[in-house]
Amino acid sequence: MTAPAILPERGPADRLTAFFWRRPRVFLALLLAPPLLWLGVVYLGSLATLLWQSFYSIDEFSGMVKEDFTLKTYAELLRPANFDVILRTLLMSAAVTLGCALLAFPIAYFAARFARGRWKAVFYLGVMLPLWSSYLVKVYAWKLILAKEGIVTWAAEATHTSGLLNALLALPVIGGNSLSTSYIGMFMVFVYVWIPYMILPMQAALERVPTSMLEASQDLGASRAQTFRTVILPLALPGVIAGSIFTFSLTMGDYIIPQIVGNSANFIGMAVYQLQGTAGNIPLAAAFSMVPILIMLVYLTLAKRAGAFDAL
Amino acid sequence: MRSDANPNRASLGLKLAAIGGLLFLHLPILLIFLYAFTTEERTYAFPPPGLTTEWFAAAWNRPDIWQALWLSLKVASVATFLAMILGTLVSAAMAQARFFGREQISLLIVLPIALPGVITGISLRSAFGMMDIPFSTWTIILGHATFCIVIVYNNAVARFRRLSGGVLEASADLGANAFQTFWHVLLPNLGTALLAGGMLAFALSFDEVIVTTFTAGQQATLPIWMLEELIRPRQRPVTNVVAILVFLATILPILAAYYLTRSGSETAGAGK
Amino acid sequence: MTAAVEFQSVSRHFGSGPNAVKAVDAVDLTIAEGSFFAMLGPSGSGKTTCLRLISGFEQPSAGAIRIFGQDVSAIPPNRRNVNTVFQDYALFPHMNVRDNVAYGLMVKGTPRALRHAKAEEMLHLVQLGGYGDRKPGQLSGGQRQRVALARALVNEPRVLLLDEPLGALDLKLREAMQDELKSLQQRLGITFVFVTHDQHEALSMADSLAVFNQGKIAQIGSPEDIYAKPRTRFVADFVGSSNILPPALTQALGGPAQWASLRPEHTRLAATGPLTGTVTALRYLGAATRVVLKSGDTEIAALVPAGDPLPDPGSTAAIAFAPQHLHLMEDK
Amino acid sequence: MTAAVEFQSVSRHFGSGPNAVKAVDAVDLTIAEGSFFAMLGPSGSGKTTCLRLISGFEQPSAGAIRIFGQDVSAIPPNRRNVNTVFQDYALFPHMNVRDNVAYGLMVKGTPRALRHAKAEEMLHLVQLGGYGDRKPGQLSGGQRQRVALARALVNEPRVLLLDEPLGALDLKLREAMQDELKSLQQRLGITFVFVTHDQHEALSMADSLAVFNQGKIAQIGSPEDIYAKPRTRFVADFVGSSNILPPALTQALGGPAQWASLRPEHTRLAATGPLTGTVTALRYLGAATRVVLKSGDTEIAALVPAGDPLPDPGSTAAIAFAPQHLHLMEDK
Amino acid sequence: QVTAIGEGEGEVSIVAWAGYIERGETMKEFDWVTKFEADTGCKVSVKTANTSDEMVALMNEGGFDLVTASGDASLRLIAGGRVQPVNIDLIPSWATVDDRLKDAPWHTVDGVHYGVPYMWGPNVLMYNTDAFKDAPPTSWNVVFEEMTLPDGQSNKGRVQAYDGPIHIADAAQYLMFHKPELKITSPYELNEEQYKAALDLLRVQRDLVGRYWHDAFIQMDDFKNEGVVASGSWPFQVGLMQSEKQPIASVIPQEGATGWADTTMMHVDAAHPNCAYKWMEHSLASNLQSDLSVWFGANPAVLAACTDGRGMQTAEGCTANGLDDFDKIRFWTTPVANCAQGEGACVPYYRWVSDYIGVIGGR
Ligand SMILES: Nc1ncnc2c1ncn2[C@@H]1O[C@H](COP(=O)(O)OP(=O)(O)OP(=O)(O)O)[C@@H](O)[C@H]1O
Ligand SMILES: Nc1ncnc2c1ncn2[C@@H]1O[C@H](COP(=O)(O)OP(=O)(O)OP(=O)(O)O)[C@@H](O)[C@H]1O
Ligand SMILES: [Mg+2]
Ligand SMILES: [Mg+2]
Repeated sequence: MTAPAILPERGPADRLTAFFWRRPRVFLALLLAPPLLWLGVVYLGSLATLLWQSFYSIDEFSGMVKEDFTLKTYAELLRPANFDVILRTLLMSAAVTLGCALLAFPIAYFAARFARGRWKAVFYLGVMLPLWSSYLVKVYAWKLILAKEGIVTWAAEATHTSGLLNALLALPVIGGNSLSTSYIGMFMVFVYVWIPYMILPMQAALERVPTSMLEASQDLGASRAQTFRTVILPLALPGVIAGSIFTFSLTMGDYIIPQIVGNSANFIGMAVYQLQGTAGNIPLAAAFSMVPILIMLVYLTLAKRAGAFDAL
Repeated sequence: MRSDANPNRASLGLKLAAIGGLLFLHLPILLIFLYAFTTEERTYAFPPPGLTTEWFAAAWNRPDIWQALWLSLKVASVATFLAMILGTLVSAAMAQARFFGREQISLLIVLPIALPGVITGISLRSAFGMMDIPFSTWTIILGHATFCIVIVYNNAVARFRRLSGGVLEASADLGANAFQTFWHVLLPNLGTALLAGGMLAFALSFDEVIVTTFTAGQQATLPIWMLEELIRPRQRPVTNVVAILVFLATILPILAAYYLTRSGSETAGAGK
Repeated sequence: MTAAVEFQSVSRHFGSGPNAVKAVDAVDLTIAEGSFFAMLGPSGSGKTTCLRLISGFEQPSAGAIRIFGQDVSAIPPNRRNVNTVFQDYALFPHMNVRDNVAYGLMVKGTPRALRHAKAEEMLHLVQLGGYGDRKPGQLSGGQRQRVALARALVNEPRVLLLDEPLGALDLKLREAMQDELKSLQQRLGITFVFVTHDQHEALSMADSLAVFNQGKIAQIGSPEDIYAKPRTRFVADFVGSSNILPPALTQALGGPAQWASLRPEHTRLAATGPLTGTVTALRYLGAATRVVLKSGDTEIAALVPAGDPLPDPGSTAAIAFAPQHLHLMEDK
Repeated sequence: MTAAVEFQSVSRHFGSGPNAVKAVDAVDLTIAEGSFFAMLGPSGSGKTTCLRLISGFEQPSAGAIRIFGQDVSAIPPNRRNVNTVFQDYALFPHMNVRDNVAYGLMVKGTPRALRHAKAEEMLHLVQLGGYGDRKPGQLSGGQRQRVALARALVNEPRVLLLDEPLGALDLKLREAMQDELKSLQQRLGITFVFVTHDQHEALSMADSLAVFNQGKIAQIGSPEDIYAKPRTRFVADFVGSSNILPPALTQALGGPAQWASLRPEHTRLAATGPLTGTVTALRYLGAATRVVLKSGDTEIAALVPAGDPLPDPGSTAAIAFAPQHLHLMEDK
Repeated sequence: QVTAIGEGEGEVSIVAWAGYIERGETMKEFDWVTKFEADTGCKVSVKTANTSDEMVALMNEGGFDLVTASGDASLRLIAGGRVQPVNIDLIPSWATVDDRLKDAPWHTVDGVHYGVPYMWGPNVLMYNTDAFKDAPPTSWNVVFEEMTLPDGQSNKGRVQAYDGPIHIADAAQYLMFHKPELKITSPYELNEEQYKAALDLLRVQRDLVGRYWHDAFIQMDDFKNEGVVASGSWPFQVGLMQSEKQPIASVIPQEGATGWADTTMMHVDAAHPNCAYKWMEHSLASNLQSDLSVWFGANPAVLAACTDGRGMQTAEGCTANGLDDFDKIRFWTTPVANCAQGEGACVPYYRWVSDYIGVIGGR
């Protein structure tokens, strides 16, 4: 007895399977509908209300929001003091991103190329544990480290390098009374808390560079430094860009670190937080929010073009 | 041997920089541990005047910690659950086919982590405000699930790619209908990636403070409790005790996630 | 006897408009029941797409496909009693070998004991008895290939599709598996549809052979037919390495003014003959040496069996052949 | 004339203790300058490791390597005038074809205009003139292979190492590239060291050939030597498909009690002969048909040229051969 | 306006300054919530605010019953319609309220009361006694002008200032004393010229200040760990630091001090009006007022609290907290454009806000 060439249909599961087989687009739509509804309605919807609110203005005396359309709030955004805030934030974000990239590279490079077996695990955990340990407590730990009577000062005295520390703090603009009240200190804390976000994609990108590529370069006569510059770096670039999306965006939006470390000068995140919470000036907060949104949209488009999304 | 001679050996400089970098990552964490045992309750004088374990008992006896912990657990579990469903669906769709708008969707998925948390927070809050939605556990979950989706997505989509259409087609070829394929082939293969993604999403939600401050109203999740506590200390070392306990409790899922995704190309935990 | 598989001017186009890819283009095809049918063709010629049309993973843009006489346009893959051995095997990595093989029975609801017994039987058939508890990751390439085969065969399919199943194996293993597959097919009497781009494989295994080119079938017939009587220049060139003679040359050699093919193994070297040239290359092939003569713009290869005297490179030699070996072709 | 490459009992062991892998085990080897040297052997036999020892990516555990007479134990890869064409080509994906080819010159500090000119010249040599602006991702497999070749050749290396450079190409392309490589080598006069596990490739291309087995050289010599006079059972079996006769059978056929090999193409089918058996399989190979006779436990293959009459499967036939083709071997 | 108090709703939520509503968690002795909750069944939840702006924002957002608003917030709340008139007839203890506060302009508009007074006090100059040794500061100049402190080091980087626009008033008050030619009459009513002078002074101060303070506890940390030795502050921090045996003292310098007088006000949409009224009544109990004034180092709204011995406060304590300096303190009020100098003559508050952000940002 030979089996039939076409098997019989057994129940509704088979019928449904056949239905979706005939209409793969319907199936796709079914898959996409819930997440798109969520992200499209909840998330984009919220962003849209925010955009909407940025065209409102606030009554200066009572602090009540006036629900009339106006560009007044945007005009306010461009006032020198606010403009300073934006500029300061962007500079800090860029510096932090650069700092993270420089500091992360050796770690990521070593972990990707040389760490094997046990060391690989050590590096992985070494990056993941700080990443997932409480952000707030880490920031406070840094406050202790950087305070005038904190560990850095203590260590500097113990090692007789106070002069160096004071010279650092005497630098114009970025220096200050102590590390914890200076831009230098803030920069250090930012770099510390965000660096895992740089290491991980960087390491992933570096791991994807085939060994044969490096050997080819050496085979063709390139020294280590030349190989690094002409092969490794360009190939790891998408990873660096992916990482920089995080470090840049996280720095730009953070409001807790500038509150705890630094010299009280405002940052975008802090301004948004205070305008929304302390000052109740939602329109201005919304207008301020548009700055990082625009910057990140441009950034993301460029990053996507550079192939960084595959490295996220 | 000349340093150039063996490309499989790291140079001393690189080794030092890498190890130094790792130490830099861990120094503050050691400090957190140290200060969980200090006898000084109000300030963090360095070095600590003395050591004690009393704060562990003190933490145990603080009902506000338990409340916050419970809320955090609740939020993280539900948010992770939602994110796993949504993230899996979208990764299935994205792995399956090229379709119109695919690029835009991939952009949309990363947006919640690519935009600063403060933006997500304030926009959710203003949306709640506009629609007169009162703050509740659900408003927190809503925010968390939104940025957890991408974590699950990142893990799942990598596995989908590795799973190559092959085994799914093989299953259908051998006579399985869509549900049998899902249950017997897709789920077991996707399982570890989902689990890893889920655990990372959980850990992320559990430590989130930026978005939460906007969506929590008067409720305190564990990180919000910590923020209050760090700024207005009653028993500062208790905060460190809690941080340590959370830290120890997250080591396990992280280790597990590592071993589950080790063979794969997923970058476990990228993205916050 | 109904045909196992029948294509009636089947097309499968991807995309639309001027950029559409005609992966399969108005193909007519009949595969006899119980035959070993091979599809041969260069990369991108539509072989895989044809298989996927049979298994149901692609649907024709036009035309009809019949399996044992029945139109399958509304039948999803899981209801076609056709099984595939995938090129990358596509074994389920999370199941052991036994469960992989028993999968098809499991989804049909066969009780555990019975399906395990059948799986073991199948594993014995492919000489993998005792490997049931291993995971696919613990097997070598050739073993995986056999598991994939067992997994497909346990369902007693009416047609077995094999998409370059030996592509990833190395030469020795490949030859061994060729023998095994061929004898298995003869024993079971199942219709095999076998895709390859290796002409040796296709020639030596198939009962019947289709040569694909750019989504169309260039020639279909027995291996002997196709090797000895290629209908077009493409087939002559692709199957075996033939000397392809332009019309002028054919005429010079005594034929009509038409394209022709002349197999190197049908030529002898001689002191004089209708075609004389300079020896430009000698390539030792073990059993024979391939000698290339150059005469003007034309290069002609002849095969000198091992042991026969070889000309020196640079010397002049002529080629002789029996007139019946000059095979005329269409100009394609 | 100094040898291009010389191994003096070179070993390369990975790991240590009882689990050590002897990837290369006390190998002595001399590669003549200007020759096309092939390394043939099964997977894992140490071919790649040998190449890497020459290029400097591995250091010998014992023994000395000389390149043109100079001991290279202290010379890093980038300072050896030896270039490699990698199996996966290892083209730099972020550079266009021209920059890939010019890479070796760039790191040496050659001015841009000059190195671009040289790169173009090289690209012409490998018939890729005009492809300079493409990225490697936009090329086909064979084109990439040629870029890798050009990239290595532009440095004018004294020795070019090629690690299965044709492994990823399909048959037609592969044969074309074989011809191209061979003629390039003859034109440039550079020493080529070519790794492959395809015996046809090795036999047809090499001037000189080493067969590897488990880290040792099983036989070294000209292709003709190795094909016609395999020294061991391993070589006879691996190079071409030989009938391997155990001592008893050799004796029965009139030889001494020793292992022997008999090539299928050296046998004829006859009505009677020293060895009679049942015809079990016929395999059409195009130019010939391979017939397998079974006599007791022994299987013997004979090759029947196309056109000659074929026996029916199941019938009885005998094999005849000239006594000089019975080749005696060591018992290994 | 509520006309009768009914059953409590079981809870009441209050926006308050740090240290205003204590339930024995910081120090066991200071607890004026637990018993209230037991007596009325109204569970008290407190949201701490750090600045007046934050209070206004919280009240605008809603969800709270009561707020302990300072003078610079209360009028904004009233103008914005965020708080409702309080029926003082329903608050028996109203009679005991200090007469100086009963009709104070920061909670009484057109004779209508919008809350009950809670506490008032000066913004003192807190300093480190080690740094000042035998020469305690007598002028705010230690936080406004660069100088060498008695310990031989400069004050640069060692002083703090309040991180709220209302700090402009402190600068104005300093100028009022040192630059009489500016003719400042009230630090909350500044014309353009006066305002500019105040900002200039604050820009000088910017160079001295490492970090501005807006949270009482962070300020205490900074005095302990960051080497801060002088700052405007509240008696609350002084008292707490002293109780921790820190070398801390405070003065009201010769220029005088700004100060705050806080009022418990009720949200217009308060969800728990009955409990809110019960709390307002409770907040005037003399023992609460007494403990509160000790705890915060300020002056009770009920004079009896200083003397009746039902709480911890004593008459001497009240005097030390400046009970008799009421007239010298310039209480926080919201700057408005229409001031005593004329319609639109003064710089309004919203400009204070943005300009102060600018000053802190170094502009
Ligand atoms: N899903 C698809 N979308 C678009 N084009 C496709 C798709 N599948 C196949 N094609 C195109 O159809 C043509 C035929 O592809 P097919 O895979 O059938 O070739 P093949 O003969 O199997 O080649 P190979 O030997 O390389 O496997 C190719 O040009 C291919 O690019
Ligand atoms: N880095 C290494 N560490 C440990 N063992 C190695 C290493 N490199 C090679 N080997 C082992 O050495 C042996 C020879 O390997 P090699 O790569 O030289 O083989 P091959 O002849 O090139 O094989 P193939 O044809 O598969 O490429 C193998 O058993 C391999 O597993
Ligand atoms: Mg194919
Ligand atoms: Mg190799």
